[in-house]
Amino acid sequence: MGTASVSVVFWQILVDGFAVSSLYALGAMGFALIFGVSGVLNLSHGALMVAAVVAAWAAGDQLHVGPYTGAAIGIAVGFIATLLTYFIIVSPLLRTRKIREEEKEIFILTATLLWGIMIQELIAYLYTNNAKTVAPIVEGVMSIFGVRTPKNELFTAVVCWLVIGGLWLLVNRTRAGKSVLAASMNPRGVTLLGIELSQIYIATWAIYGLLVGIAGVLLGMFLGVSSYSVGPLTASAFSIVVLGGLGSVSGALIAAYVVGYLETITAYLISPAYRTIPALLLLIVVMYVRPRGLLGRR
Amino acid sequence: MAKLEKRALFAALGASAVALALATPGYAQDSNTFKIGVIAEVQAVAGSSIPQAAQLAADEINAAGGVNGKKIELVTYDNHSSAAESIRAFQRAVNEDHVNAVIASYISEVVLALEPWSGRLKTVMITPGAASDVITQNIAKDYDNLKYTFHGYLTSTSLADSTCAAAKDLLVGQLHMKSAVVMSEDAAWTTPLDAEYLKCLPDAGLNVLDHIRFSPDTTDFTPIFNKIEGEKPDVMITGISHVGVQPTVQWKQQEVPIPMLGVASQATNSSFWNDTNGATEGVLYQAVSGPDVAVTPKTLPFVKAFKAKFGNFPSYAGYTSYDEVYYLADAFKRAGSTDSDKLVTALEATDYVGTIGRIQFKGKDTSNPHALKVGPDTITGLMLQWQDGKQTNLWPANVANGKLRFPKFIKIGSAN
Amino acid sequence: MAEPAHLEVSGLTKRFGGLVAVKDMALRVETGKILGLIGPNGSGKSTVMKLIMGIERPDAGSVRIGGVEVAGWPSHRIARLGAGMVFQHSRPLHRQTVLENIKLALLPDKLTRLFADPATDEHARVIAERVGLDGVLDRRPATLPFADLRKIEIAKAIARNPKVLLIDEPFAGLTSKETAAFSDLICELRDSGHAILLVDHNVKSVSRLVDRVIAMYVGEHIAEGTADEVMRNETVRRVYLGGSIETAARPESSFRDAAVPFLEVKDVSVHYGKAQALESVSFHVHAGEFVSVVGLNGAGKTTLFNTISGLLPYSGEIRREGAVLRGQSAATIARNGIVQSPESRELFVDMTVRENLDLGGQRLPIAENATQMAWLFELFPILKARQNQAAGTLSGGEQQMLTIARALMMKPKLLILDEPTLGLAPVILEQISKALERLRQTTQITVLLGEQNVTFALPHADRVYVLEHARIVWEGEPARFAAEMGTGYL
Amino acid sequence: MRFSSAMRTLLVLLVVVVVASFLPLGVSGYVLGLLTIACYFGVFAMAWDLLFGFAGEVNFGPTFLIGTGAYTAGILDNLYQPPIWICVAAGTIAAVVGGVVLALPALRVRGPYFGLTTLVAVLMLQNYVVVDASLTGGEIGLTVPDVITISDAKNYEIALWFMAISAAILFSLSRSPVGLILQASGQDAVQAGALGFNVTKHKLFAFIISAFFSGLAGALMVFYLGSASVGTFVDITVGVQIIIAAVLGGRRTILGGVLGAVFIIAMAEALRPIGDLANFVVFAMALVVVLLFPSGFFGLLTRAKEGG
Repeated sequence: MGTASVSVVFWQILVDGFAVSSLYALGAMGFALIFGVSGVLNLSHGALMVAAVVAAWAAGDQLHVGPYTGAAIGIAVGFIATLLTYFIIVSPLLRTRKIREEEKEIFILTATLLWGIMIQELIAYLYTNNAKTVAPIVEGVMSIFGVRTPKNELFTAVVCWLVIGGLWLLVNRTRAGKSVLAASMNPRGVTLLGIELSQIYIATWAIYGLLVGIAGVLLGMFLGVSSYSVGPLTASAFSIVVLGGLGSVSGALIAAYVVGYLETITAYLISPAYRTIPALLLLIVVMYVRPRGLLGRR
Repeated sequence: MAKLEKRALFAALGASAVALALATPGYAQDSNTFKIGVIAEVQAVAGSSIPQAAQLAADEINAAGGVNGKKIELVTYDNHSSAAESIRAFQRAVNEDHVNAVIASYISEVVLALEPWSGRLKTVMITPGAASDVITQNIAKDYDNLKYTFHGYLTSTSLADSTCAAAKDLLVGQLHMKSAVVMSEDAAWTTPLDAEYLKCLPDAGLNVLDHIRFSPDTTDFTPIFNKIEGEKPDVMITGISHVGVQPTVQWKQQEVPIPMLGVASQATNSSFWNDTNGATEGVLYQAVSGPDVAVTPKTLPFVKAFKAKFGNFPSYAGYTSYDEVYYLADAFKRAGSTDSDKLVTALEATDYVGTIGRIQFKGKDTSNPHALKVGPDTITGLMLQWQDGKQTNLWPANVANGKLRFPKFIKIGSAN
Repeated sequence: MAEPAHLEVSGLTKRFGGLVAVKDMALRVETGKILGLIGPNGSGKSTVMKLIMGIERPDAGSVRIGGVEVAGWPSHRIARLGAGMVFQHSRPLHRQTVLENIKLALLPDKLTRLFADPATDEHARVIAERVGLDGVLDRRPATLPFADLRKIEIAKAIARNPKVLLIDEPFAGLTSKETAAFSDLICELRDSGHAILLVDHNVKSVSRLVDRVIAMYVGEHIAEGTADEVMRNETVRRVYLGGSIETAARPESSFRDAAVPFLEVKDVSVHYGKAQALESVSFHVHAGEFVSVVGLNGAGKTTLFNTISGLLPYSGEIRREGAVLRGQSAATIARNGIVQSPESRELFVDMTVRENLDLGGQRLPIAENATQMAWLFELFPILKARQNQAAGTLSGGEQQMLTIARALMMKPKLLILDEPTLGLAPVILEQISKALERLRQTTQITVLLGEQNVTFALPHADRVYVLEHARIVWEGEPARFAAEMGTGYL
Repeated sequence: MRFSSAMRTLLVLLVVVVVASFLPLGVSGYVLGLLTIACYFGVFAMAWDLLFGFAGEVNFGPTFLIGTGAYTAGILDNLYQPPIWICVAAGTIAAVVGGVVLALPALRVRGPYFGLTTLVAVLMLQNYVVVDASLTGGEIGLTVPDVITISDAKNYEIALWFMAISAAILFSLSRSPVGLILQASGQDAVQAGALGFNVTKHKLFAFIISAFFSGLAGALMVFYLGSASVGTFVDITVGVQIIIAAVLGGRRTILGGVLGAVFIIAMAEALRPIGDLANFVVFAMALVVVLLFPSGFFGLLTRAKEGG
């Protein structure tokens, strides 16, 4: 560990890991939510996030708007792209009679995958596949536990938790939100209570869209993305959600921190080159000993 | 049933028909042109300049009456940064569009994949941007088959040497720095680069404290910077090409107090300032050319023309591919024929002053044939620094147009 | 077959977690005999069959086929040793013809066999002829009627000429005519020397065929003997009919809307794929009336209720206060006051009792929501005590009460109760029964109750319908039920 | 009658292949190059279809098998230059071993979970290749010293007939008793077991066959391209293309995979004039097919035979 003392490294891991994990959590929760409600694994997830980032960057770079407007535009684009995914790809596949129920899964996977690649290609075509970063809203650094931390990193963590908190309030304190949560546990149940499932779906995808947009823009400010990030982003959301238990939002939250810290620890203590490997191994182990995931019901 | 099988038959025949349709050549072979295929990463900033610069050169040459009475014609292919697609493009260029030579790619992976094909299809190929020494080492191993490949850009080793030389003058000479940490992405082109760094940095007076290689798909550089900072070096010597924006932005965000100097391909792009939202202020990078650097009398006119025509500055691979078209034409003139072997012989005799310096190739008996000769009287390379959105050259002194300057979060000598 | 092929089971036990699904079961079937294994839903009869077939591993006990101990073997070995099973839900290969589907069952379990030997083809035709599929050999399953699909299953099951043949609910989804034909087929199989185990819900449906019957209840053996003996058996009668029942029916004429009943179902038929789940069912419910639909599990009650709730496509007509319901979404129907308390409960397990109820009353104004909940807490005091506990952690009985309460939170005009007593202890039954009684006394609510437990269904009912194999077979006052339907129901 | 119809299909296949084998007479080396790739992709797609369409296992990681085969062969050749056929054999064996490894979770976890394990397998392989750069060439890729032949025509004929033979084998297998049992196991493992079939054994077999052809094709392709890189053999997007090819061609048809592969590659080529957008349009078309004609090209051809 070079000359850095152990305690310094400890605090560095604690602080950096937290921001990254929060970001993972935000990205994965929506993914978990829509799976719970509509049973859809959306493999265009990464592409949607990247779309949000690139939009925010382009707004700043080409329209020369301020960071706030830029972020807003990014979120809006992520939101719209997500709803398009639902209305163009997912909803038709869920309705169609041409495909047997047991085969719909592979079709939704393939279709969202294709959709994701299309978005990726379009981005590369319009703005090249170079990495893009969003102009941060807050700049400068501050010291936390003696670790020099970019204010932006703290900002990321705070916004993540505000959003997660907001989501929590929404689904636990409002009637509309509660019906969404209920639907994620038992779609049939809400129908019997006179709630239109189709409306729930749209509401869920709308929430998901917002999460995607926000997570994307934050990612763009914090680490930056390129159109190459599409695959890895989807994969990490997918594995976090499986680790937490498909459909369990709280599970995803926990898993995000497990993965986030595991990666950070590996990057610090072993080597940045091996960053993702332990998380993957853990995933395999969990799927052997507890296929349902940490908090999975299905 | 039989009817259905027939349908299947027609369908399959249809498929072969598609193939046949493709067979009809896109371009009729035209003996009145000297054809150059350009295979590039059109979607990447560094790659997008390659066909543009080449086109500029071709237009100029044609305006001046062409070579041996022939016009130069370019055929461009987008390889989506993929080796497989590049191979397909190369096959198309040779078998389909009957080009006489190919200018291909700034990615070592791609060039290495194409190298055997330029041998198989006996077609001259020059890379305007790949760095890996392996390209020319392969030629040394199997000259007769691979002699058709030429390395139109500095090898990693030369890049390292040029960087060390600059570091010696700027960092040790002016700032009295003593120690460095080498930080490169894990890729074939950086293997020889790092090896050379480890040799030449101590010679330049910089003691190498650590040598960090990270995966090219790293997104979070915080751990790396923290580790390096913990080792208190005076400077970070970089070897990055696949990555660029992300480490730079995070370097600025975390206000890592240690300057970055070295090979950072993406930093050579004029758009890098916007891509990083200005985070690149103070970054030092090695290059063979720069927008306002009069390396040779040809440099500035080229940049001017390029800006006029395409609205932005050329990437580093732009300069080289512009030169390549010229010395290909020159070789073609001297060879007096499009025969590949004659072209190779002619190219080996190239002695041409381009935008990046004086172009000469190393001979077949050297350890890396067809690599550019480097040195005071051929190509020295430059060391530029991003200052308020401009790429300012600091080294060598004779072509410098600015002074070293760092953002305030950089603490020079604080480390020791 | 030298020694008498037979199935002998003893001490068979299976636990799922805490619950004992099968407890110390014993049974035996000789060659050329048919044994019926009956029991209401959740009695463990299907589990017994799975244990014999090796689909589930027994925790204890012995299973002997032709004298060979097979307990704990994987099912493919048991199958090859001489057991065949006819699954209730048939899933043939859709891309293959009937003949190929049968051939499949004849194939050796070898990877080396890349070409079926020509004999199998002949053999398959013979089997097809035996089960009466010879007409449709080259058709694809999708183009066949349900009965033929069942025949394919039988053909597959007997392909390896098993000593023992297990048949799960042989007549489910078949029309009366098909049922008859099917019975004959089973008899033939018996005569050709297979030992057959029929699993079904009640004696009646299999009485024509069986030599002996074993009745099960909550995992235990409760009676054995000939069909008649078992039907006369007291325990069995109590399980199916309950003891003596005093009823409190109000005459149908006493309901105002006698002209236009609140709910009217006319010739409704429903199919699952090819299986007939409801066959031109007609009945009606008056406003304020309490109607019980009595029928064994699998008779079609749940299907009927889901159809009314708009969850299933159907032919025929369903009217509410004279207006046609078709075309309204399930949610709309529920919102307008036809509310179901489903057999499967469909609770939100990770939410608290209170949250579940809140969701029920989410369209009520806050104040009204509160009063309604207060009233329900009064109706089901236990829920009040548990109000902040997650629904998933409640006992079965409490969950059932919550399900009913949640439905009532919607202030339904018509409450559909599907199998509220399923698998509940008598004491809980008592509480729910009381609650229903109070509902009936204190409110104008209309109730449509579906039950297999007659003890529970009759006391509250004003009128009773009996649903059997997708058809309504009886209608009348509860008092007449025992006399007219008793045996038929067993 | 069925089997004779299978025979007829094989006959059609033969005719088409024979016709196609004359292409070198009228077609430029470039198109041959394209078709060569298409043939190998066809084999990848067919091998995938055997797993998904018949054994019912959703495998997101075809490139795990392909990559294992390709890299094993490439690295071996790079280190010791044994005869090429030895490298190919080694690659194939390695892939088969990989297939068994991949099968283990499949026999335990289902649906999306298994899908993810396969995805993870790919990511692990990718990580390994990148990390152990000294052996694998890392991100940059591996250049192999030997190639089977440098003649476009020869390469094409090899790929074509390899594809034809693989197609014949895989197709007959799918129509053979084993194929029937596989379908049954894929559709309802419990029932298949109750019919006396050892489901585990048969699924394992499917994985091994699929791995065998994926690995073999991968290894051969290395010696055609003269290089192996993550981007050509391992990357998830390659796997995606294979899956898309199979789905486009039509699931459960084996031969559909070839149509799909030819379509994707031919389209990308036909659309070259529109430049950077070519890929975008190809994927858009694929998406439309998936949404509107779920049964795929081959499905459309044989729809009349399709039941429910």
